Amino acid sequence: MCVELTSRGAVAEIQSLADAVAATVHDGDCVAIEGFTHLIPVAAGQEIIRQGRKDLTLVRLTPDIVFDQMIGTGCARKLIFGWGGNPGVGSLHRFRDAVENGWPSPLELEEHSHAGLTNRFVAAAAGLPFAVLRGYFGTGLMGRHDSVKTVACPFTGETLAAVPALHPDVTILHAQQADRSGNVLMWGITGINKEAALAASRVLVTVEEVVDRLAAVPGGVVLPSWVIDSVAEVPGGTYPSYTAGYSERDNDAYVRWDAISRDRDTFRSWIDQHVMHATAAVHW
Amino acid sequence: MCVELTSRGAVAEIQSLADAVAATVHDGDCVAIEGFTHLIPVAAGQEIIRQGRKDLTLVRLTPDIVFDQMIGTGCARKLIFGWGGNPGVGSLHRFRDAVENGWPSPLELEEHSHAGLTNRFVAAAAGLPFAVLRGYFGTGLMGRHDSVKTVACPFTGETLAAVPALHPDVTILHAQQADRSGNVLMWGITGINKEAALAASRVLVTVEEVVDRLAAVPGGVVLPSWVIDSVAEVPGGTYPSYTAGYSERDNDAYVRWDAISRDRDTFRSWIDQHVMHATAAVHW
Amino acid sequence: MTSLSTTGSDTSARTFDRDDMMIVAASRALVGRRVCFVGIGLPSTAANLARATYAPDLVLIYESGTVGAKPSRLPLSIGDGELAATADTVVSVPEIFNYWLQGGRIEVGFLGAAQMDRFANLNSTVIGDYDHPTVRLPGAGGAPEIAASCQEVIVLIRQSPRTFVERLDFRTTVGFGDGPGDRERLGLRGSGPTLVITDLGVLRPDPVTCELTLSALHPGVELDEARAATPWELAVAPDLARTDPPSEVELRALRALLATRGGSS
Amino acid sequence: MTSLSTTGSDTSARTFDRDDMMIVAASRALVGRRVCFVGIGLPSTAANLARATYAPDLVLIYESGTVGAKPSRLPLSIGDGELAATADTVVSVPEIFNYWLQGGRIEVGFLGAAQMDRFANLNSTVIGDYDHPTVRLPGAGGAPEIAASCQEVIVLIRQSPRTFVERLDFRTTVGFGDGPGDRERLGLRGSGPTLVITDLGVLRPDPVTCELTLSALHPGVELDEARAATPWELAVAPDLARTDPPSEVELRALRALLATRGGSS
Repeated sequence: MCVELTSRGAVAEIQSLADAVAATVHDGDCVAIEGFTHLIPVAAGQEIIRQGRKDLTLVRLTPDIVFDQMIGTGCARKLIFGWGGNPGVGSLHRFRDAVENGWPSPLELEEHSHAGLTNRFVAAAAGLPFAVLRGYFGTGLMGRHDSVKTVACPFTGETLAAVPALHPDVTILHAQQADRSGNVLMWGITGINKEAALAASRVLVTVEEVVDRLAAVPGGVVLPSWVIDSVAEVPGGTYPSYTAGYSERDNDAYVRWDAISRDRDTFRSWIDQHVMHATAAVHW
Repeated sequence: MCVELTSRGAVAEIQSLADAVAATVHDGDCVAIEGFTHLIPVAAGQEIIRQGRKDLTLVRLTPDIVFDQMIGTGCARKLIFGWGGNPGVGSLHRFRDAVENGWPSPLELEEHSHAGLTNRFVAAAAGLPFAVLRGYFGTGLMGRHDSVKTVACPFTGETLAAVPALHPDVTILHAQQADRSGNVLMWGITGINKEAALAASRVLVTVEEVVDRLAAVPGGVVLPSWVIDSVAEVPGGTYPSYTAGYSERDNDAYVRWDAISRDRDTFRSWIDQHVMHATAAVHW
Repeated sequence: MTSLSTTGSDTSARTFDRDDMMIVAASRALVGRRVCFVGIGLPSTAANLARATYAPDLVLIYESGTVGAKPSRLPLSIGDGELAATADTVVSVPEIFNYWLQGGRIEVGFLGAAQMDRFANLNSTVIGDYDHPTVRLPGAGGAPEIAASCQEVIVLIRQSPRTFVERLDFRTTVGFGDGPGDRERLGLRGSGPTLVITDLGVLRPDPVTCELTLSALHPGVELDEARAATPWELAVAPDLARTDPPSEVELRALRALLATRGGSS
Repeated sequence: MTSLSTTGSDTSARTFDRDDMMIVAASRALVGRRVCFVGIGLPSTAANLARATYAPDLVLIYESGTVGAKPSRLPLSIGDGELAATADTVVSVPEIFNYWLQGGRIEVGFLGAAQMDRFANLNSTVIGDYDHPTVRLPGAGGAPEIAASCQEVIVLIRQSPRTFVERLDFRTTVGFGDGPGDRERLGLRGSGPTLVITDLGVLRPDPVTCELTLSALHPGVELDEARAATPWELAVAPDLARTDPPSEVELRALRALLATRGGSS
């Protein structure tokens, strides 16, 4: 199968969060929102809620609070994921309510191990139709959907697991800095961020600040402007997650979320109060 | 096929170059010497010549001067490679003499594209028996040896190239620094160094200096002590290649090598004079 | 939960509960190990207790990509900034899974679960039917590949008829599958769960049948209690041992460690 | 090699030879392009000339992992420290090949070769028989995958009966294979060599037959010379053009660039 190779139109546009989300996220899209326990673009997810996007296929290794909010407000039709919980606290109640009771609407699941979903992104970033890994065999995850198959090693004959490339319509990330040309710098735990960006048709990155010149830091990962579509400056945009060098994780907020999210009405009035009438990063 | 998983014995030992080579490189070994145009462990290769190792299978994406020397002195039985030349200058005359005339002995070739050999290292580092890539189709490299086969994507049916994992007996690298525990830091162009190390049974790293605390630098790659066997302090050990932050490439030496290596006798007396009677990094 | 105290002492420093015993037993299992893949919660506490006591050079690897993390306070998530700041190196998630875990470089992995069966297979996915679950649990995360590729696995799980089950509602993670030879048939390269540490005692797989066998009881626990907590006929080692209670050194280190937990717990 | 000068000028700044013309023609081909995969030698000179003239924002990617290199002097190897020091980011070799090249992110790739056939297939492996070569050349390096995965490829090669051959001694790199449809059959995703720039002129693949067709002659070159340098019946475009000679701006920038070449050349 020949895939069309096309270059992106231009360098990243630096715009407001609202404009960036409006330009890159459409109803029915497959939307990866990444950041592995760090650099979670919470504010961007909340802007998607404000804009009332529907029918999304949400992708994330570790769905946590922001996905709970997006699921509870009915943005999502399907979830592709590896581990959906409130880290260090317990369940995601909106996720559970959707899966267990179909509220506010049923949620289709495509469930993977972290290693498996990771390699779906890796295959896509590498322009390959699939990736090979040692995984899934003997688990109930095998055979549950059509995104895990097997492949025989042409050298040893050994049977391995295969997962198909995952190409989101849009990947949303948070980073520490962008320069005025739209080149993006992130550091600390960067997870699957590079692969998720390179796998997607469109890339939106929220950043703590737009600077004249990116910092020179150990462990820095740079995404050049020409693989990014939109950059929005959203200081504190990861709250209650954190951004190394800029903010700390609000562990208490994760605990508060457990109480807020348990009850549908409490959840809805929290969303009304904290998300629907906000315009940028929400602290609570 | 179940592969035995064994942990390494201990952290890296910091020893002299001669002891490190004696401990890690044996006749008949498959020896990867990496460093992509930068951080080339030339002094370690010359120590292998001094110790008279024979029958080696040498592996390197870009065989250059040090491999020319090892081939010309009869260390190598086989070469696994992607591009064998004198960068910016022209041919490797000792390599050519071995291939064209069998001098000083015939040299078996397993030839790849850079992308193909790169993925042999990647598969090995990842504990997989093979890697998949878009490559080789339509080229004369396909079918020339048994290290390129095809595999069908179980999702799309597309046929792709496959290369088998390459597990060297020993990988030799050069890095800027090691700390006293044997943790190694390299920066600048690091090429395939991490994968080559993780692919090998044994790892020897020569370093510019052993320090109390590794530098905190942008772009730094750390190999922890527990994946390394031997560390040897060899300042200038990449000459005439270079080590970012420590030395510059001696472009003239690459040109001089062309003249030295053209003639068998000139080559042999150069080796006698500059390599056989030296004990550390050779500048010429 | 009842509190116990170490022999012959009544100082509060020597009082411990069953979770303490579990953590201390797990930390002891890491003595002599070099490289450990750690999750948050009891495993992280145990691994850091080992670092603080008998295994100061233990290399901790967290799924978030932190290799050689040396946290001075207990992390609250696997992506805690403290882990990144103290690590020898922070690598990407693909690299952690593909090069470090799947590459076979990790000696010991720690796992927990909601349910475990007699062959140490684990469920962390659902209670009830997958498509209509009673309780939707978080899911697999890194567990299946940790169990597949670490040279050994240690399971930490509280022992009760709710967690020890005849039949898992979902098999998230393979221990010994359906029994002898199954790991090899499935291509799983590590040895699997060599140790299960519960709040009641320690179980090890029988070398022939792979079935978990009670090999030690913790202080204050009688065999009947372990049997009652196990819905199947619990195999018991002929030389059933008694776990040493936490020493004063261990308990002091544990208290100090728990006191570093920032924010809420 | 004869030197020429731009029309109506006799200043030495306007004197140029055929290599100059080749480099200038290649640099012009980069105007409007964004991301270019560059090798050392003529391609690197041409790409940096483009940056210095009409394509200041051109992103240069070298196989060594330097993305967005902005060298102030001409590099002598693809691993030159100057490339790493001025790059937007330096990535590993697996990442360059797998994510950036194979991922389809590179617009234009530059290639050279020892031999080329009428379908722009290239040989950089051996002259003579593979197992008993007359001349063992360096080999493939990155060329096969550059030709497979870049959206377009520009070939820079001097035109002579030694380099333009009826039949390659070895096919290192696929241009259009055996003709129309072959790239698709082989699963090669880029468009292949859209432009071949020689010291005599410019060739482009025929949109129907894929055979290289002479579309322009450089200043001072007559059609007979191009035909004589080509061992097959050279296809010539009906609207055969004449390359504009290097402008004063281009030549000045080229001289300045060449003067930065450090060490020996």
